[in-house]
Amino acid sequence: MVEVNLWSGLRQHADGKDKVKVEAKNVGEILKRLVEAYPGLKPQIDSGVSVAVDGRIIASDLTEPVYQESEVYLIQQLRGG
Amino acid sequence: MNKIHVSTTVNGDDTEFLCDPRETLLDCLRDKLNLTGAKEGCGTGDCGACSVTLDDRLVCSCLVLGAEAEGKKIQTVEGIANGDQLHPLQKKFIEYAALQCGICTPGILVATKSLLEKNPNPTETEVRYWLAGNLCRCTGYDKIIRAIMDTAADMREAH
Amino acid sequence: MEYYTPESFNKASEIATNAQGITRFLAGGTDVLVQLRTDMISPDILIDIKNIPGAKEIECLADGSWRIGAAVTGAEMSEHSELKAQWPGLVEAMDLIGSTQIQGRATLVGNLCNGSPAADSVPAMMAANASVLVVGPNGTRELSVQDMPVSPGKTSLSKGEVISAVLIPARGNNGGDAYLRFIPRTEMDIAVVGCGVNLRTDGEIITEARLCLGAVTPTIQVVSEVTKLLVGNKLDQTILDAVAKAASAASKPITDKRGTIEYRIEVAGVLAKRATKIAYDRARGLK
Amino acid sequence: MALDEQKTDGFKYVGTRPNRPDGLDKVTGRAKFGADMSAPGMLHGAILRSPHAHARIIKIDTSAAEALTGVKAIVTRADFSKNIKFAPGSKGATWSVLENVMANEKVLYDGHALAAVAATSQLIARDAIKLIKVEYEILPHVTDVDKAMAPGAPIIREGTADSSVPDGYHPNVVGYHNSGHGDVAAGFKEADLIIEDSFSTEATHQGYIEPHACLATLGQDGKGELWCTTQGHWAAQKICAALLDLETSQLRVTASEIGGGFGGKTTVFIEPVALALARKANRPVKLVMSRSEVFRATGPTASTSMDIKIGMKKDGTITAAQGTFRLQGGAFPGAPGNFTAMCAFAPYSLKNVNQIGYDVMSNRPKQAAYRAPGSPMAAFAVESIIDELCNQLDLDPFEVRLKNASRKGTKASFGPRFDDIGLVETLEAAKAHPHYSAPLKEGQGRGVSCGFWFNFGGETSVTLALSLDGTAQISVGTPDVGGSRASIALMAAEELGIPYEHIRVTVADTATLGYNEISHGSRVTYASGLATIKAARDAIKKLCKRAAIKWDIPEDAVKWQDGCAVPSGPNAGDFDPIPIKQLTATMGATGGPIVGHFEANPEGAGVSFATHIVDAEVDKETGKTSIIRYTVVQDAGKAIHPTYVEGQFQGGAAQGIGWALNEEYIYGEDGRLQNSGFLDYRIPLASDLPMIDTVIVEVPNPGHPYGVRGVGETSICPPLAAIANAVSAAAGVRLRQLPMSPPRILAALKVK
Repeated sequence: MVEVNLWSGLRQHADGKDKVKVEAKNVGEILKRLVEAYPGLKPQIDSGVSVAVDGRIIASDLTEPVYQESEVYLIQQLRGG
Repeated sequence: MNKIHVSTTVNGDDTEFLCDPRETLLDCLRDKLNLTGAKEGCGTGDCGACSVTLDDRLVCSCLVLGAEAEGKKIQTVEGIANGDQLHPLQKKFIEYAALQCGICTPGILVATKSLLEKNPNPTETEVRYWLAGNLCRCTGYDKIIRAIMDTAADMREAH
Repeated sequence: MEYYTPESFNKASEIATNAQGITRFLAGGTDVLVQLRTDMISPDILIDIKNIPGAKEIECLADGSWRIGAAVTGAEMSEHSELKAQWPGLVEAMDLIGSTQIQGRATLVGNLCNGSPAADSVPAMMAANASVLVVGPNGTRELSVQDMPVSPGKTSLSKGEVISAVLIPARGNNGGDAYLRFIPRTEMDIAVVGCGVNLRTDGEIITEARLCLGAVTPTIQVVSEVTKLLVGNKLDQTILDAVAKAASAASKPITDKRGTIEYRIEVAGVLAKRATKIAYDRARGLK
Repeated sequence: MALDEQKTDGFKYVGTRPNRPDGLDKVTGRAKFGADMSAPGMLHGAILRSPHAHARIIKIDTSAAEALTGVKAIVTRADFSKNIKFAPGSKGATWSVLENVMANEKVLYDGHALAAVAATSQLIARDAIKLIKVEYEILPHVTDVDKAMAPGAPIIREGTADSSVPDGYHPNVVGYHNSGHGDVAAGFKEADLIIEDSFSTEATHQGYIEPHACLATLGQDGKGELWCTTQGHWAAQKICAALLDLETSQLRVTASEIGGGFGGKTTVFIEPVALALARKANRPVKLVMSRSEVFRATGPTASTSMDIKIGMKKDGTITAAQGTFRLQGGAFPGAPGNFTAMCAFAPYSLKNVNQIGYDVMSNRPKQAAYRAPGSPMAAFAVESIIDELCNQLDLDPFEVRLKNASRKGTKASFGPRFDDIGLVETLEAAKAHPHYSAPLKEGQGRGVSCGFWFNFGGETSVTLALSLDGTAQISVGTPDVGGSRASIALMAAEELGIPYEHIRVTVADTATLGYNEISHGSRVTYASGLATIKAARDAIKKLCKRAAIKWDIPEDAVKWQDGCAVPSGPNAGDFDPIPIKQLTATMGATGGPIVGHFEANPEGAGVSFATHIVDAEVDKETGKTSIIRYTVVQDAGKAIHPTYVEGQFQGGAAQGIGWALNEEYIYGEDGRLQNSGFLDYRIPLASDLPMIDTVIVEVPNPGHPYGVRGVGETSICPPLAAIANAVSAAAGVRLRQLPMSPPRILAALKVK
């Protein structure tokens, strides 16, 4: 199981939880499991999120691996100027 | 439509074109003579990207009518190099990275060449004020000013 | 649009007199071409006066006064060392307009005819008590610059009238002028406040004085109160403070994208003080 | 994507300062920018724009324009895709672009496009525009962020808010972000001093000197060509194809040289219009914006209204920080309220932090990204309060920042832990810089500030083809916004071991490479650079294979060294090195062309920090501020071409100076933009600025083979606050509103 940290704004769609545990081997699976567990997260996840794995911000690649001890944070999808 | 026939000299070449009286010299250089080195950044004389010299006087070609070029001598960025020999300013601008995007560069080169012909030994402040009408959004002007000061010094030495 | 290049001011006046539709004279074009490009005005007739003999001449007349042709550019004025030495304030005022490129084209007469309350050269011309030569359908007349502005964008010239030259009085002894403007940047902006001062001294005593403010009234005007304060006095801090107060009091500005009423009133005083000091020093040869 | 190994020293080419490959073109006027291209039979386009801030379009009558001789096509919204549907939030992004490109039922801001003409000359096109008659029903408008959120404000578009927005907000609030950690209330209780204040910044424009310009061809066969000035031509291809119901691959987009973008050329405005006109007229159409159109209708940055509260102990420890950031993004969703919030406290290691961001719609043009979108405004507010706390507690601004600075392992204000970062190193370098200890004159003040930005990787694809003579041609997909051809060539030279001059870097068109993300997020030197290194390594692998065949030894017994294939060790055999030239000369006979590739999403862009020092002088009689001295210290990870890194530092600082002092969008009561030109939208002039000193700090980014971090954006984050702090020190007044224009400073001095 991987522990995923949600930013405060997402918690309203995850029964108020700030951390959610999911079974996942990569970033794509994290997002898939999250939506399965909390369908309310779907619009936000569909419209784009980044996933920080051990401090490295994964902006789009769903194949990036995650491990049980990984520190995982959902953050807003990155853009720049 | 009553077009005006204009005979002029551009970068030393005798040139003729037909223009609408409302068309600017910039329009004529770019659209009729295919000299696209001068750029339209504003069309209102505020940015200097269209700088050319008209009878050796630095002007914004967006604020000159094509018709006014009759009988005049025009110099654009395309005429700065002497054949395959770049002007010292052109060389130094590349060396100093005095450009990032390069859109303001033609205007700045034309303006600076005109300054150095008038004043071969300008102070940094004089250069900055001379170029106040040449906007650059990329560089913060630092490398431009350094390139110009260094070129001026080189050119003085060469004389 | 029709484009004319007449060979005389009489001819220029005749074209304008007979013109149907919107008519503009073209000297430097730094206002007219901007208006054209931004679709503010689309003239039907454009009369280019630059090719008229004398239009590009600066001439010092026998009595020491100056005749500046209507198409003389700011750059040509700045390069004229004698004119600049005698009327530094006026030349600097013209030189402050726009960039080096604009200076290669812009003219005193254009600045005046554009009718902007914020025109830089006009307070300086007015302070110098300059006049213009007007060629019209009924002949030539001399008109004081002071009588030119009517309202923002409007002058007292009538249809068919064209200015052929600006006349600047002889400098004479112990005179000095100055022009300062406030802008947010160091260059390129329209004056938020402008102030021209011209005065004459006898020793330390001021004998003649005219101060004009720009961008703080619908038309550029002489502040006669300042003349009263200065004439007959030495310039000290008390007088300077009074000048500042009078300039602020004469300011009836508006709030717009370039400044607020409060700001313009305040800065009119500051510039009046600073410009008066410069003109005073110049009059006394102190620079 | 794991990195094999990181090289951080012993470079031969990286870190040198050669001339840029496109230098000659750019100093001779030869370089082709957006408006410099033409085509046989070309028409010229012009766009009709709304003079109203908010109005319903009752009727558009184009008959008089159509009747004008020389007019060949007129398009309105009816000429664009009908398959794109409105949806809330970013799901409706494509609809938003379409609606912005050409209004449908309502015009939403002054400058909103609603019809376009193609004619045989630019003058005729402009004349024709004036002949189009539009009947409007004027609607109430709002152009202020706080007013746009208030009850009763005119609604821009009901139902735009996405699921992030909690119940109870005005429909103009369309995005909401809330993040942080710890217990902020408890943290404030531990503080010896709490400062709470409100700040605001005006919208500023990217101010690139080149207006948007394009040349489009599109036939009834659905095949099109588009030449345009853009930061991302694949994005332009994708969106234009969608807006015109084309198959993406049938539209080939070529990026011109780009005359500045800074985030503003990451989307499309006129490109789909030119394509629609070209399709209708069946002729090429060139469309170029006027400067006024650029200001009125292309993206400025969002304006903001912000509330900040920070608590500090007497020893300088920050105990808690809270911020609320309201961003006005114009008539469409997308203002970076979230990033503003996430960047705000990122430089500091905080036990208790909370940040809230709002995306608010109003009757202004759709905001676009501008260099580190959101971060400069947040830094202005936060770093102003830190400065005030230092002043009131009599603490040194560098000591306080160092004490609280984020380091490797710090839990960031936005959640995860930081990897290797260089904030502390920039602070220490700034503190030690002679600028910080130089004496100040009467009337002058010194300010410092930190800044932070996320960098970005994104889809990246590079091809490196070797020529018979052993030189290399590299195709990249990221438009060169400031000298990236040079840095890419340097990295390739480093890998291949061939001279920099032997490499030509081309910005390829959309038909030549796979999808490339836009040149944004400071990603070009990072991502295209990484891709180039990987593509070079791919080519090297193939070169080694050819050598192995020649020597008849295993492939892995060959390595690459200084431009030659050599045996990898004594056991591999004794062979003379084979130079690249020899391998490429015979490549036709040894297996065919040698080409290296890389296609992926580099996901290790890392983050970036900077610290700036500025001296300002305030004329207390007029309120005018002059910048006397400026120093930028920033972590570049590894500077590939240090001169261009310095250029990014200087450019960001200069833009920040403009933002801080003079630049602003000014709207009248009528909702019209009052300063849509460079005369009254006052960007810094050569005569306004001093030289801008730079210090490049290099703390390698673990996510790049050479440690590169993007440098383009972070440089604009600290200036607003650094200058506000310098003005405060010089004039004794704290400005909480940008720009710090002379009237505002003088007004503040009057009430002092």
